[in-house]
Amino acid sequence: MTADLILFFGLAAVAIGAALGMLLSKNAVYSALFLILNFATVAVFFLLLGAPFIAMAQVAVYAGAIMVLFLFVIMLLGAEQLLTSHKSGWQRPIAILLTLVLLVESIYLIFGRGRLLSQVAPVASDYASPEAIGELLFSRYLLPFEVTSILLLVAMVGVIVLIKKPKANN
Amino acid sequence: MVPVSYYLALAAILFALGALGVLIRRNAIIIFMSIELMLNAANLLFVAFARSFESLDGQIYVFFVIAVAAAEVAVGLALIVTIFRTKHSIDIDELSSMKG
Amino acid sequence: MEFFNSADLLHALPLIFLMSWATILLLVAAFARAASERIMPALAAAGLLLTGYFAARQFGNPASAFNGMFAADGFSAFITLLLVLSGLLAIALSSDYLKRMSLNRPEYYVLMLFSITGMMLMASAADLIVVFLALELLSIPLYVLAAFAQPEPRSEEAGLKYFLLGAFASGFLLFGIALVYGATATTSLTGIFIAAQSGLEQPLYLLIGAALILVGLAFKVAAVPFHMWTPDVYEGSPTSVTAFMAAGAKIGGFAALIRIFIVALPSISEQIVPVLWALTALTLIGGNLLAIAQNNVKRMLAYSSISHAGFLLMALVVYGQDAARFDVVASALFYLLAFIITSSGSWGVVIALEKQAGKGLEFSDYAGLGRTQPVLALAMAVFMLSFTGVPPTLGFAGKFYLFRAVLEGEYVGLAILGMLASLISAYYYLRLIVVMYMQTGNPKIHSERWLNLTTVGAAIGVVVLFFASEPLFDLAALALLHVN
Amino acid sequence: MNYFDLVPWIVFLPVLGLLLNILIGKRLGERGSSLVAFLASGGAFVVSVLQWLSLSAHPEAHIVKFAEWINIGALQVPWAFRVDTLSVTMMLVVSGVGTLIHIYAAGYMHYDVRYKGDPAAYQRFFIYLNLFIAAMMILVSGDSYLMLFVGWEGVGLCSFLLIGFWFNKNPDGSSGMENSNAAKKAFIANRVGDLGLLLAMFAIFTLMGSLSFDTVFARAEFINPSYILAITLFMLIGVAGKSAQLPLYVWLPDAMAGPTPVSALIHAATMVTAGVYLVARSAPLYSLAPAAQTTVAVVGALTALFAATIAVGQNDIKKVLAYSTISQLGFMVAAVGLGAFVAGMFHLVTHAFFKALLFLGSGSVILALERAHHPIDGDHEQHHEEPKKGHAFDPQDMRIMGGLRKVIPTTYRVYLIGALALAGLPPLAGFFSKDEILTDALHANPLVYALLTAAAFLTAFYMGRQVLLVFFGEPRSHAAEEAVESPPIMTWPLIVLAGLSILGGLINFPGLHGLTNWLEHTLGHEFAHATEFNLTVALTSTLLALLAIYLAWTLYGREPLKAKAADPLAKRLGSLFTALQNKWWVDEFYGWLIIRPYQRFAAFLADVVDWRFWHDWVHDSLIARGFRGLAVFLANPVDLGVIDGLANGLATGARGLASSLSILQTGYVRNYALMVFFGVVSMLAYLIFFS
Amino acid sequence: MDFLLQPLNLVIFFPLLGVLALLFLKERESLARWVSLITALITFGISLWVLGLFDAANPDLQLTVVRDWIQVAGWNIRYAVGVDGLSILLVLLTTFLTPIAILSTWRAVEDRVRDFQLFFLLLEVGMLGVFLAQELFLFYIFWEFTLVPMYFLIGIWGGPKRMYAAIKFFLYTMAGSILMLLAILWLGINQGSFYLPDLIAIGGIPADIQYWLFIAFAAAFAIKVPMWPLHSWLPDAHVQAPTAGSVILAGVLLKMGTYGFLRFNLQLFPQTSVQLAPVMGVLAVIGIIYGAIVSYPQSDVKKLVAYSSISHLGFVVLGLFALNQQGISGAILQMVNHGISTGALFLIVGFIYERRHTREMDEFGGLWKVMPVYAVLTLIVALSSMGLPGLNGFVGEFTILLGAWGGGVANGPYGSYLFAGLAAVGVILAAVYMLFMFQKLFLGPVTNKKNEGLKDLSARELAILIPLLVLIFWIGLYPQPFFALIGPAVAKLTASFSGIAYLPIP
Repeated sequence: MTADLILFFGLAAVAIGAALGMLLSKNAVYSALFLILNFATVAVFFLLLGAPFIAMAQVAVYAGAIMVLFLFVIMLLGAEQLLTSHKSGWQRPIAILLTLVLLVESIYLIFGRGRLLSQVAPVASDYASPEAIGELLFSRYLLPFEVTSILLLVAMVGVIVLIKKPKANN
Repeated sequence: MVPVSYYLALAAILFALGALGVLIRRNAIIIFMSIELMLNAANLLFVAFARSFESLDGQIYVFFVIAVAAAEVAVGLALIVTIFRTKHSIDIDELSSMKG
Repeated sequence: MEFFNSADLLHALPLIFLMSWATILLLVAAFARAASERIMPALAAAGLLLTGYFAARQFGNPASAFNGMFAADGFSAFITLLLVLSGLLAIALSSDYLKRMSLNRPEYYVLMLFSITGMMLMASAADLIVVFLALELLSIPLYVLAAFAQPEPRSEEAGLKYFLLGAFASGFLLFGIALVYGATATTSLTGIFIAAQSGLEQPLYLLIGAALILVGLAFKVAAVPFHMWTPDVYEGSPTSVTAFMAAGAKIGGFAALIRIFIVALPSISEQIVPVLWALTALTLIGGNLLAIAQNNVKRMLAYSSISHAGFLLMALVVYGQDAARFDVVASALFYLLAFIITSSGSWGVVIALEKQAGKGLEFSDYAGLGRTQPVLALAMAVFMLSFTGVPPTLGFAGKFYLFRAVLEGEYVGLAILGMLASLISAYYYLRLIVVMYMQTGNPKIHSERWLNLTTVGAAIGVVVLFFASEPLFDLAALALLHVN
Repeated sequence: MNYFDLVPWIVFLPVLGLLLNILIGKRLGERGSSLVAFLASGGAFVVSVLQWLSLSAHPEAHIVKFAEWINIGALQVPWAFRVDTLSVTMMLVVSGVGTLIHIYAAGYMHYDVRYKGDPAAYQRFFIYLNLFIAAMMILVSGDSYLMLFVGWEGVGLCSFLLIGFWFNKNPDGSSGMENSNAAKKAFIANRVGDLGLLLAMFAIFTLMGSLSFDTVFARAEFINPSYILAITLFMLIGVAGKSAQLPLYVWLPDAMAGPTPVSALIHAATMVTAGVYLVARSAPLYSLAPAAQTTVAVVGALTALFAATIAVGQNDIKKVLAYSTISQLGFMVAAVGLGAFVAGMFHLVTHAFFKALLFLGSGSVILALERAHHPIDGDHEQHHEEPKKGHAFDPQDMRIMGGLRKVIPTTYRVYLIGALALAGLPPLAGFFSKDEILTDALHANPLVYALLTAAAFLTAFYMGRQVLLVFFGEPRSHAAEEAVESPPIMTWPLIVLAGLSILGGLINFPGLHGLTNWLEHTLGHEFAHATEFNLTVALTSTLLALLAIYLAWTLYGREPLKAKAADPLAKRLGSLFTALQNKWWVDEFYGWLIIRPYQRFAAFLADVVDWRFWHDWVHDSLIARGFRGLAVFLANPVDLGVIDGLANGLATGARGLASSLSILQTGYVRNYALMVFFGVVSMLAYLIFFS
Repeated sequence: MDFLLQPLNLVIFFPLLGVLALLFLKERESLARWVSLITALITFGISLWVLGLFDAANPDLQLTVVRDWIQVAGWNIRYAVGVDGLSILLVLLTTFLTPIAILSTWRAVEDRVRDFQLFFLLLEVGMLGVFLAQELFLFYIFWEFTLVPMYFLIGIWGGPKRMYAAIKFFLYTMAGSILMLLAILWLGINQGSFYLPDLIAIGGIPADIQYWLFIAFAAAFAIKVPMWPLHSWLPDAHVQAPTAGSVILAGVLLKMGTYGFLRFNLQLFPQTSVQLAPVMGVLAVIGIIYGAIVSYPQSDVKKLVAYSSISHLGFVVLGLFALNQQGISGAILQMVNHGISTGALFLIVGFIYERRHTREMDEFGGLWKVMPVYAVLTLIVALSSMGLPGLNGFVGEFTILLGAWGGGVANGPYGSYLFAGLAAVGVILAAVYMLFMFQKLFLGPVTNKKNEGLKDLSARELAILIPLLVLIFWIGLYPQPFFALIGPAVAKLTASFSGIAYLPIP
């Protein structure tokens, strides 16, 4: 077993553990924190996979901005202790069962029927440099990029519409 | 090097856990976070594939996904806040006035 | 290097124009708020009309733009026209309704226009990542619109339900895209097609990816078993939004489905068709059976729209058959057209009867409509008959073309199933007619100019266009997909 | 000079008459409308006579085609009349006797409508009578089986109408349904017979490609005899229905519910003989199927005896005659069955005379009693209480008669002639015709002969009994004492008929063979051979008749019946007499065997199978409710049954209830997501494991 | 304009003029009746003109109008109407019965008169279209379209259970017709045309597919007829429908089913027709006897008449599948006869219902005494219905049975004369239930005081019935003009079966 693999399994264990932690925490704040841990771990994977820019974005935008927003809302609503003790009836066992089935399917797919390229060649040093990504973004991916900007604008409008109290005459 | 299959398996597990979170949690915010986990699993897959193809496209996708996630989070949290203002609860099991 | 060229702008003109127009309207809303409440519907409608004009000019001139990310062809042009039509109908239904319900905020129209741009992009997206973005672009405004009546709890509930489930479904879509990318090393539809042609290392991933993409889009078009959000969201949303959602989201979803499957995925048709078949069957049966149990007209129409998604899916089942493919697209588009007009019209009637706080929506509230409001009731009856597929209505023409395509593809079993479904559907559509004409009651309605015009116009259209279905179908048949 | 082209008028004249009466009958008054009807019928008689004259000169058959009727491919059936000796014989009988009865009825109905309290019915009666004449004429003159069938069913209809003439009464005059029941019964029993004739026609057409008599008879000999047997047996069903043979005779006694002239015309003289005519007409077919002939003969003979036994036990003056008619029809049918077509026709004619006479005579008796019971002076109507059922004054009951020969002598005389003719005493008409049948039977089939002879014996007995009960002895009621003789308009036809009953034998007098020679033109020599007079047979039957009359006299004449006394036969015969009185319980047997099972079966089919099972259960429960139930189940999987109401409570936010029912209160959004997830998992399972 | 002035187009679409006129009428009830009646009468006049133009000797389609209609993407949908011997009588029947039915609504329909008349005229358009369309697509449109006005007529103006009946009527009929639609589509796709003469000329459908197509078409028609066991909608629809609706339903709409068999099943699938004739014959005979037996114990007059329709139309189907001239001609004539007789019976029931507002037979009795004219007319109609010779019913039934005795139904493993024999039993049973009904209503003493003062028929009511009675006698006594119209076309049709040998069902 190479170092790569050891690192992979270690990080994978952390990622999965963090995900489970998020899933099982009774306190919503802990869930958020576990999720941040998970995101961070995934960011490390990005780095390992030669995606420094994305890793950076992951940490800054996802783990940073977005999750802070989550935490903020949780605190704001005082919703952290909510509802975790309730039973979910028949929903929970079925959900778990289905998830297990999905996992079995995935494993069978990935390691049984659809084994993919086992070796990955080394890449050039300028692979995934911010320049390269930026260039792609503004050439080949110009349309999606612009659409994304519109999307953010729309989201902004939406948030305003939702948060703004309706007029007094209602 | 780590085979792509391993990343695939990891992504699948994370995705499944995310989905499980949606299914078993009653807190709207945690459900929402679980969805983010699912997106994240997809991101991991993109990057892993990009690496194996030695192309950047996959990374670009992740960039877009992060942006979309941000937009979704904004709207989603706004929705949750709005509904909390009305119902003083974010238990989605309370949201069952319409059915049948 | 060249980021883009002017030809790109020209090809994407309808989209770009509408996006810009919506942005401008946003500014108008921000800076001329008082006036904008009055003129916004007109402005939005004008924008849509211009968009339609631009789109109409694109017929017969297939091209791809933005480095193959964007396809401008007859198909996208036709879809754009459909969207313009449904947008115009939605605006006509909205303007007075919003005032009546004290929801008249200009952002409504802006969000609607943005959502339409997302739908247009769905039809033009030649790359899976664009599909994903377009889906979000169409969905996010809809989430907000569904909750537009906040703090009305049902509206908020609708918004959140729609949002959570929508995001959940788009997670599957995204994972599917990732798998397709993994299998083919590309997300361009044409690229996928070429890669699949030249042989894949692991075709199974393409198949699984395609299936997950199907899930994401099937959720949007409300196919069983991914439909469960539909009735709740339709019921909770402001009715004008529901009317828009029922038409627009369906168009967008189907546009993407058709383009993705026909352009990129013909190679896996043999494996995926059983899945499509099952999905179609479930949707047809489930939608119709569930509709029978409803006592709320809004919910009944919601389930009815599910069942019509089933009919549209029938066309998709045939997508792999070379001989039938063109007829399939044309008949699906024609069916969409019929559905839009009928559906919008019927929502118009619902709006006319709706009272504050979600009242006036039960079947029993429609009792006696035939006597007190003969015109409105007649219009509703026409819509119901069109939904059922009774001649001489557009709905019948739609079904006729559709079933022909299915039979051409030699899916006799599916055709019979579809026929049975329309038989079941007759039951609940007729029930509404029964209530309107054969029970007594004294329903009050809101008589509003644009609402009346839309409803009556749609009813006339449903009948008259049946007789003139040939040119429309011709147009739909021209809406060819641009396959590189 | 011939008058063949006039033959359609035998139908048109009565139709014209009935149309006139429909349109202006009310304005014509009683006299006018009966006159119109009489002229119509009499006109038909005149035309018939003209046919006879024409035919005497040119005896071969003449076919007068009047119009196209049904014309499809090989099926070519025109409205065509056939004038030959056989049909003209029938025409003469029908229109001749018919006209006499018209005259009689003009008087009789004047009283009858008043006794039944509905003077407006007078015109209706004559409309029906004319309709009957028209239909009967079509029957006898049609050139094809199909046209014959038109008349065949037409007379059935008239029979229905006339039996049910007093549709709101019982036969005893009280309010009720019995008359209409009788009418219905007659129609349906006739229809059963008609079915046989229909089937015979289908077979004839399929085998021989035509329905016209000439073509059919010409082709018959080339057909497999077993088919011919089938055809003739089918026809026998028709004969049994129309001519009241076993087992379909049951309608005829009930048919006496009709006014008495109707009984005379339809149920004695003409319509019921249609079956005999049919067999005679189909002689070429029957001759090819000896087995069918034997069957016909045996059926006829059995009917003759069977009905005669029942006649012995009847107390109703008309019922006796009714059973007698059945019995006599049995004679005729037996005759034609034996191939003695001429003898059958001969008896048909004479029977028409004396049985019409007897019926009309009985009508005169009935009216005499009725008039004594409730006098009507002139045309002055007098209301009388409608009798209650069971306590009614029944003027037809022989037990309240007696001694009438003194009060109504004319009626008595003619009645006696008729009775003796029926009993078969020489030299009256009945003697010759019956004798000819018996002679033929003796030659052809001893069994038939024996049966018929027994029947003849009983005939003489019951007629003797009737005459003695009615006209001799002492009056057994007030009405019988004061009975009033009928007016001349009624008695004159009686006298004419009496004359015919006396002289009718001349038609085919032994040695002269007038009728034989006449019919030979139509039937051919083979089927119209002369029967020589057989002294043994004649003597046997005459002696038997005399013996029977003597027997009747010992029972009823020597010691006349007293009022309210039991019938002397009842003592002698015991339970056998009860059986006779109850007509061997055949009606009851049919009720038990056919009618009630059919009613129950129909009700079962309609209520249970069609409605409750097919309509309610299969459609409403299984299909409709099933769909709806399934739909409701799909829509509210957790809200079924009792829980339904509770779940509605949840929606209104009843928290306490909600938490106690938390097991049901699953998060719906998550349910939906679970459904989505389930869809994904199963889809992937299919694709990964099965594709 | 030229297109619209084609005789057949004129006859189909003229009632739409009346509809238009009615649309502009507001609340003028009496006027609405007159507009509708006059429209229907003019339509009848036009149909007589068509009859005048019709060449009886010509066995083919006549007065055809064929126009291209929808020609996209390889489609070849045409507008094609035409008339031949198979349909001319039914067209006349429709135009003849419609004004009569309208006249019967004068008193019976007081509520929303204008709408009623409007639907009625629309119904006429649909029915005429069905009988005249010679193109499958067009035919289907008219076929389905007739459902709508009838649905409203039953549902709005019907009896207490009208909604149930209306929906049931609609769903049952639709259930059959959707299968037919599939078969039509199959033909259009694989034979390249929807135009009937083309399809007949092309032929060559493989036997096994013919078999399925036959069944698909037959499903639609058998439900409409209705043939046993698909009849369960009929008693509901009839009992609940308003009188005029029942008249048209029984008189014309049911004929659409039998006409469908004649026009499409027999012409398009001759091989299968021969093959399945015995099966159809069995169903027809069961229907005849079943309908007759079930009619007998009914207590509601209208229901009795409704069930009798099942029996009568069984005869028609039997005649059609006799596949010979007598059977088919008789069947066509019997369609007309049933339209007249049963239409008249429903009218008669309607008259009494208007007077007493009940149809329970036990409520009546002895009506002859009270309403003699009514009684006599009823008797004539009842006799016609039970097939008394000299009246119309007999001619039809007799020729049908004659044809069936040795006809196509007797082919194959069932081969025998049983079909006609058993069907003839239906004739007896018809007498049983009809006489039973007549007796219950008219004979016996007047037992119910409420019946004592009933008025006899009015002049209007007589005017409604007398045309029907004239036809009853005319067809009964002199049907040759009618057979002459039918004959050549039927001869041509039956000739197409001559070369076909019976093959057992696979």
